Amino acid sequence: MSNVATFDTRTEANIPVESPLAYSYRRSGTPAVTTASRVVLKERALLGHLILRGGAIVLDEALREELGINLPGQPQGLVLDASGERSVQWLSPDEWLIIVPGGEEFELENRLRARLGDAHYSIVNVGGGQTVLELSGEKAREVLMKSVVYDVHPSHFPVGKGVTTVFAKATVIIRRPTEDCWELVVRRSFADYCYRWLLDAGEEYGIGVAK
Amino acid sequence: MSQQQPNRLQAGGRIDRSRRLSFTFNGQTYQGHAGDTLASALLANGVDVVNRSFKYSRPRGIVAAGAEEPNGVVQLGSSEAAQVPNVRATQQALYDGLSARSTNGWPNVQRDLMGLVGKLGGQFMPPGFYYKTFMAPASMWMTYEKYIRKSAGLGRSPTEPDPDIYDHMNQHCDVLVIGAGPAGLAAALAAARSGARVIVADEQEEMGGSLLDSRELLDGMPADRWVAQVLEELAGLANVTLLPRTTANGYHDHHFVTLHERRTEHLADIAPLKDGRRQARARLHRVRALQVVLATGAHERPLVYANNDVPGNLLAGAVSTYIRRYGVVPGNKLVLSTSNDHAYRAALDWQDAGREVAAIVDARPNPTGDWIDAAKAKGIRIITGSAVIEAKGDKRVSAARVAKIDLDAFQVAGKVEELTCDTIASSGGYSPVIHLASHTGARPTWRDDILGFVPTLVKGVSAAGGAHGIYALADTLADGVEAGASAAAAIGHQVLSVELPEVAAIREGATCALYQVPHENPTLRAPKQFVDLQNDVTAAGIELATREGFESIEHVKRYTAMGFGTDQGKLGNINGMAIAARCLGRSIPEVGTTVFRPNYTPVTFGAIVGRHCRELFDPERYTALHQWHVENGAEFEDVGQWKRPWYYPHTVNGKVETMHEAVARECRAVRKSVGILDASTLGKIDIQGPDAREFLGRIYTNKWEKLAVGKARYGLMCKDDGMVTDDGVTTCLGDNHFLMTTTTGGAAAILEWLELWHQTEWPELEVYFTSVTDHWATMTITGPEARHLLSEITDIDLDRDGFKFMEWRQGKVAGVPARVFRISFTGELTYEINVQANYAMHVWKTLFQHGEKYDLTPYGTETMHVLRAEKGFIIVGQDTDGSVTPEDLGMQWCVGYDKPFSWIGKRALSRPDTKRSDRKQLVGLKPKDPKVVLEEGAQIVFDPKHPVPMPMVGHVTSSYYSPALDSGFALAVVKGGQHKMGETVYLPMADGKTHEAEIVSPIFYDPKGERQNV
Amino acid sequence: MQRYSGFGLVKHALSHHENWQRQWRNPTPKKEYDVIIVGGGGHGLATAYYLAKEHGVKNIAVIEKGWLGGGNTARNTTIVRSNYLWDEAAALYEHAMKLWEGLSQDINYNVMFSQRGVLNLGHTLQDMRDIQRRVNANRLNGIDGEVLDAKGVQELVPIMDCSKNARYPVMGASWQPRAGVARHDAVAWGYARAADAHGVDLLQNTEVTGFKIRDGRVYGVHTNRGDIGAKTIGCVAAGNSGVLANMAGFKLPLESHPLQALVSEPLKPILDTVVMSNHVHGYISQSDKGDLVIGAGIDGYNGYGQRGSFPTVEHTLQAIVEMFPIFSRVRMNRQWGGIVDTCPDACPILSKTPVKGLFFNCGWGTGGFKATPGSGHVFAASLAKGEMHPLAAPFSIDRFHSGALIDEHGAAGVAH
Amino acid sequence: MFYIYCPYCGEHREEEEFHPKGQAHIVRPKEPESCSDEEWGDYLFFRDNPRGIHHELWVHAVGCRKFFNITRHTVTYEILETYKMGEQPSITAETYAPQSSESEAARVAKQAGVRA
Repeated sequence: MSNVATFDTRTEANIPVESPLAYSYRRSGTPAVTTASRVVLKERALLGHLILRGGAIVLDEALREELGINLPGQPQGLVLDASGERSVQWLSPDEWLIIVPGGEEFELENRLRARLGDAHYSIVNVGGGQTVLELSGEKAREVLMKSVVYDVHPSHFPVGKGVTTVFAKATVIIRRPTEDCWELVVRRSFADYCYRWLLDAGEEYGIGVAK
Repeated sequence: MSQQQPNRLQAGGRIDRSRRLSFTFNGQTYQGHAGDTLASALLANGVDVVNRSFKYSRPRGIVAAGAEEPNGVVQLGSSEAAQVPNVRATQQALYDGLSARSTNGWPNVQRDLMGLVGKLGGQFMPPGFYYKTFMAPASMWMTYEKYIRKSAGLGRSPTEPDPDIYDHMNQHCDVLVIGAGPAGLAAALAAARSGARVIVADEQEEMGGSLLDSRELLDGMPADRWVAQVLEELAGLANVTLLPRTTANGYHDHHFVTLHERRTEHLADIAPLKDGRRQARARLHRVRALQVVLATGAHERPLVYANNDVPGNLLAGAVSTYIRRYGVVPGNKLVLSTSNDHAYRAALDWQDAGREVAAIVDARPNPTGDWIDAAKAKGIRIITGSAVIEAKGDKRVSAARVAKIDLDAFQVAGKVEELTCDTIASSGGYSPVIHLASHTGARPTWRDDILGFVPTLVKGVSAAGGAHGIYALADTLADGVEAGASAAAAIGHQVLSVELPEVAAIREGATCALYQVPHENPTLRAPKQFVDLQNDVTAAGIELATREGFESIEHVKRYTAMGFGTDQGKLGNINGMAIAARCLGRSIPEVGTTVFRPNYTPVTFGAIVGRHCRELFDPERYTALHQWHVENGAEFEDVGQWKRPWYYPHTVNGKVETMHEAVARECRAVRKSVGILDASTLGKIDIQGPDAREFLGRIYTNKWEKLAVGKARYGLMCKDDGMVTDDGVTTCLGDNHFLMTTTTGGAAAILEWLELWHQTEWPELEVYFTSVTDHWATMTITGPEARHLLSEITDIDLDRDGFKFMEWRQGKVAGVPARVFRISFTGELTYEINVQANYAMHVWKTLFQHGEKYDLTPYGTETMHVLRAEKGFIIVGQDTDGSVTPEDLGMQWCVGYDKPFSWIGKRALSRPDTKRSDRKQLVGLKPKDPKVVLEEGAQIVFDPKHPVPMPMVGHVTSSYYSPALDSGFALAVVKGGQHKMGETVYLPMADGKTHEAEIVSPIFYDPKGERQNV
Repeated sequence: MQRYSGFGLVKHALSHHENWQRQWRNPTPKKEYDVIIVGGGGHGLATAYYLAKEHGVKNIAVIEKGWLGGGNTARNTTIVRSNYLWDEAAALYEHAMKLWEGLSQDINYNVMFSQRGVLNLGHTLQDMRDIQRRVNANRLNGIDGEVLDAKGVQELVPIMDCSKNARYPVMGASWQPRAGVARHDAVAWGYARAADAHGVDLLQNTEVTGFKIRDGRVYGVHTNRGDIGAKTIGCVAAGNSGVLANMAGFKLPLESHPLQALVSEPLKPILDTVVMSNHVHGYISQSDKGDLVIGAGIDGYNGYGQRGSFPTVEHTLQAIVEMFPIFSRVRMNRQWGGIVDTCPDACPILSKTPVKGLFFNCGWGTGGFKATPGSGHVFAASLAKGEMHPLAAPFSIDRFHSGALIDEHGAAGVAH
Repeated sequence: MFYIYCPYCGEHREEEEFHPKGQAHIVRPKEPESCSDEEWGDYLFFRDNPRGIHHELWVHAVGCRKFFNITRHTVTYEILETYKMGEQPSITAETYAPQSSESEAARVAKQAGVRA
């Protein structure tokens, strides 16, 4: 769509950046991962996040061309590329979340815009506003059950699914990119709350934080 | 076993005699065993009196063995912080070091002085006596009340914070089975074998229910062996979750069931560490089930006879449970009073334990059945057509008075025989546990054949076994399998066959309907016949209530307080209804039923709260700069869930500035040089689409069609009732691209508001909204030196004509890509720097590196409020309250009356009340005494001499001391205020002073707006 | 009417309580009454009592589809206060407060009105502005109240966490000493007995199924026990007002929502005042029986099921434990739900209707119980005169068309 | 607590993810300026408040953020259907009759868990 101001909010310059959990690490600490840790928490910081809105048919084609990923055909769908580094997730019938390695997002936005032309859609960079927390370990599912109302049983939440739901008193996106790990997409301003919650809920399983 | 436990059997039961546990009750030390409950251990030790009743202070002992126990309610806890009030001794597992006390009785339960009052004064305390007295003199009521309150209540609250933690587990399953007795286990087995996701919850320490004390054999094995086999199979299935010590407390809509799991209460009064880590004392499972099987069994009903509350009166089933499960015989000589066959087990168990059975008193003239034959075979005396009409004894039963009774005439029909005994067991039949089913709102129905209410079941729920009146073991097992299989099948699971264990059929005769046992004297003159032991409700009380015109069972319950205790009428309600029915000459179903509410048994607040407490009570939202604010000593203000810096007190000569001093300093810095505010919390919404402009025109009061790319505009939003709901600056980024800002507190609501109109009314408009609040960090630098400061670290041309007021530019600030907006909420030259939040700390710190020479001063929300108020800028929610229109605010300049679309709020402005000229309107107030800072919320009057009630014409919405004016000043709403400039108003205050103020323009500082335009 | 007193109690005890009279009769409906009150809750019974006692109306029936006092009268958290913000609301609730103060003696029934004071806490700067605004308004309206700071609150309620560690620290409160709690059932029964003594027919288990309306005027009601005539009918049916209005052919600006409450197990006295917090959203008092009586918020959906959603209860208890960490080990005994009619401006409707002779008193939201005597008193006067009492007049249905709402949402606090 | 089928997400979700937004199918008058005060007041404030079948607007606030409609019984709280914006209910107070067990079972198979 023309008449939209695009802006690369990232710079290649050597500028200190702080992930949304920077303060939390200092304040709440980072319990070490030990052999007793049956849950491990790891932040996948500073990735490129784009919110894509528009009609599915138009966007699907553009996405396939530019990212090599199909738009998830079904609600709650999560599709990853072969490397697992790039993903597209259904958020609503006209809204998707794209996550790519940090630094790729602006170029991708421009390529998509070029391909989409005059169609009605929107692309918004939200990378500064959210972060990805990865939960792994045998008790990851129990920690999630303590935290979210959504059914995270494997029969109901297979790999390739992602949902927006209530996490404690915050909103998060939960995704299951692989068998062994869960991802939480957390808003920056709620990240500290979610971090403290996870440390508290994971305490009985010896939660450790990988950095 | 030992001298110390006179009632403990040498063998039998499920306790571990090799593990001896020591505990104290009312300060005295006793011994028990692993596997005991507190109640079984007390009975083993021959403790008769466990409590005093709350109204009459009568001595009370253990009556039951489960959740229905009304008397054995104790205070637990060995330290102040560990106190737990009102623990049912029958449901509290014994652990070493357990410390319990009675909840009533002074100086102690054995010698209770209030008991004397109860004995003498009981007569004067019929139901509702407090409604009929304590009225004169009226002034004395608060004194009377103090003493009434003191005598009420059971246990006491701890007075120290809880050292324990709690948590929640959100569960989802195909089939939830509640109760793990014979029906529940059979149902679980059937459902589990189908592959369905099954949860089995049972409230007791061990699963197995009635099978744990059964005399019957399954496949020739003792019942508990079958239980062990089934549990082993279930535990081995990945699709099954077994939750012992877990009570289903509430059945909510659409099969949402709360399960309260007590995880450590059987170990200690404060949860012990596990693997060196804290564990939750209790866990609330929030279960969403597709199908639910209620296998909750039935509660035995006691008979209501005179002095049936004296310690030594027990339920027949409880007697069996104590003997067979805990190896405890709670007495030496038993009289059993029953209306049914099943209770005969108590006498058989008693005799098997080697103690004497004085007689079985059966209300039926000709009882027949296998149990009766067994009793006869053992040589037990059976007295038929009779009942225990009265217990003798004070702190322990000493005899039972037995007589022939005429059930139809409700009278004693023969001579009274007094049987010496120390224990009376009674059974009046069984009441299915229908509580959970009735939580759903479905009314239970009465069945004469089983003399009980059975649950009405909504779709997706089934009952099995005793829960709907099926009692024979073989039938119960079959019923359980059927319920479990049907539940699994209903949601598409293939059910495999479940072979039932072989159980010998037992011939049982019919139960007769007996609730209150007649006495030689009429009910009102007979010794007290208790219906609800915990609330001291008697048959006489119920009769009296009906005489006084309380005919609805709800009235009877409320007037007598029946069923309002912690046992919630589990023992007494049916008997009470039956007595009310008899008094009113109606049948039980005509009298109706009572509705059970959650909880089935009480649930710890902490468990319901889970980890939503202390620092996790509510999210604290932080900006990307939060750490800097903390390190620089900011005091914080809660704005919605955000923590915003309120002000930054300095320490000057070892003295910390007051807020007033800090704010004055911050204000001066902004007006003189430059200040900086973290404005990241403002809501930010990215709006894209060809119809974005049209949409803005509909949702804002003002016009948007001509806003050029590169420009920003202030906008005001109303609801369709014409009242202001939000405001903020919206910027045109591209012809089809806008960035809307909202108030901090309004961000989420406004985004939903935009989506509401788009999705429901104007789906044809091509526009999308996306929240970018968290993506951008916003730093506001404001003051005469702002341009100089910014110019040092940006490549953006800041020339006053090149980058004008209400415009934005993009470029780099401190090397970071930034959008800079030249807007102002202070009236000073201002730049709002927006960068991706991950870079915010770098940019902020760089500003400070360059800002020292300009005296760059961080300021918080308080200073922001002073500065904006000096300019007459409103804060929605402070200067408005949902009853203020744009016109009331004097903001007609921000209203597009001639826009083609009738924007949200426009029509409402022409209603009679919104057109009034004397509405409360926003004005400035200048106190006559400049030293006075008016109180925010102070009410305004025109005539200070008017007597109370005084007509109030408005109130102060914002008020501060202005360092710039060196004077107090305020914003206020005043009736017709916009036409009263220069007039004087009065503000009468609580301290008796009345302030005077002059109505002035709300713009106090730089009225021409020159400073922001430099 | 058999007069109640301590002396009488002793006398009855000596005769084994065999001589107590019925507290009210169970009469057969007459064909025609001068006034019919539809709804036998506290408000309806109070209306009937004051009509008979103060306006000399002789022939009155109260029609109740269930049992007297069985609706919200039986399901509220018994708080009584009058510290409302807007003049119109404050005047009405203060009128009620003055009647509360002599009620037990007036109706010779101890309603256990306990003036132990109510605290409305403030946790934010805006809360405190709103509190100051309300207390200042109360004072100039002649209603008692003062603003306390956190220290003052702590002195009144030593067991509350007033520290700065709280997530939303207590900044202060409004304090109305004359406010308190009363025994809810006794209010209904006391008014019922007093009304009965004045000859009012209390018709329980009688359900109105329709109105007899001709030429825009009401002539009576259809009930499950036959038609009953009256040319003046007052509907005081709380959660069922909307249904009744539909029967009469018009709509009310009401929505019926579940309002939940809960009690703890009985405890020895520990909390001596009523504490309400709008911001963390919970309110609590301790009944004379020892239960902590706790109110939750209104569920957002319409519902007549007398139950609401569990998260509402969870949030309420979170708030209570946040304010009182020592209650974490106390246990919740029972929860229940009432049906409250909510008005767009959180104020009631006392009004004439499009049907002549038919009056409505409804929409009390969460404020009904505390208004009981005042509501009954002014509604009785309105029915007697056929014109709304001056204190009732601002609460007309017309305000929803003119825009003259009395918006108690603004600053007075929603929770009661 | 309700279990609500979101017609956009295509599955049942917990009530905590949703917000009720009042009566469904309230249409803002196309010509507000030509409305009388009475009509405008009715649009703003007067809602159906039935004891029985009610059509409601809800939003899947913590989820897909879509508004949609629910037909619900206000006494039993049974959710009879949910449908997207722009669609009309298939069950109304006029057509509603407690269903036969057979058709009920069929619906439960499709939307299991919504009854209570």
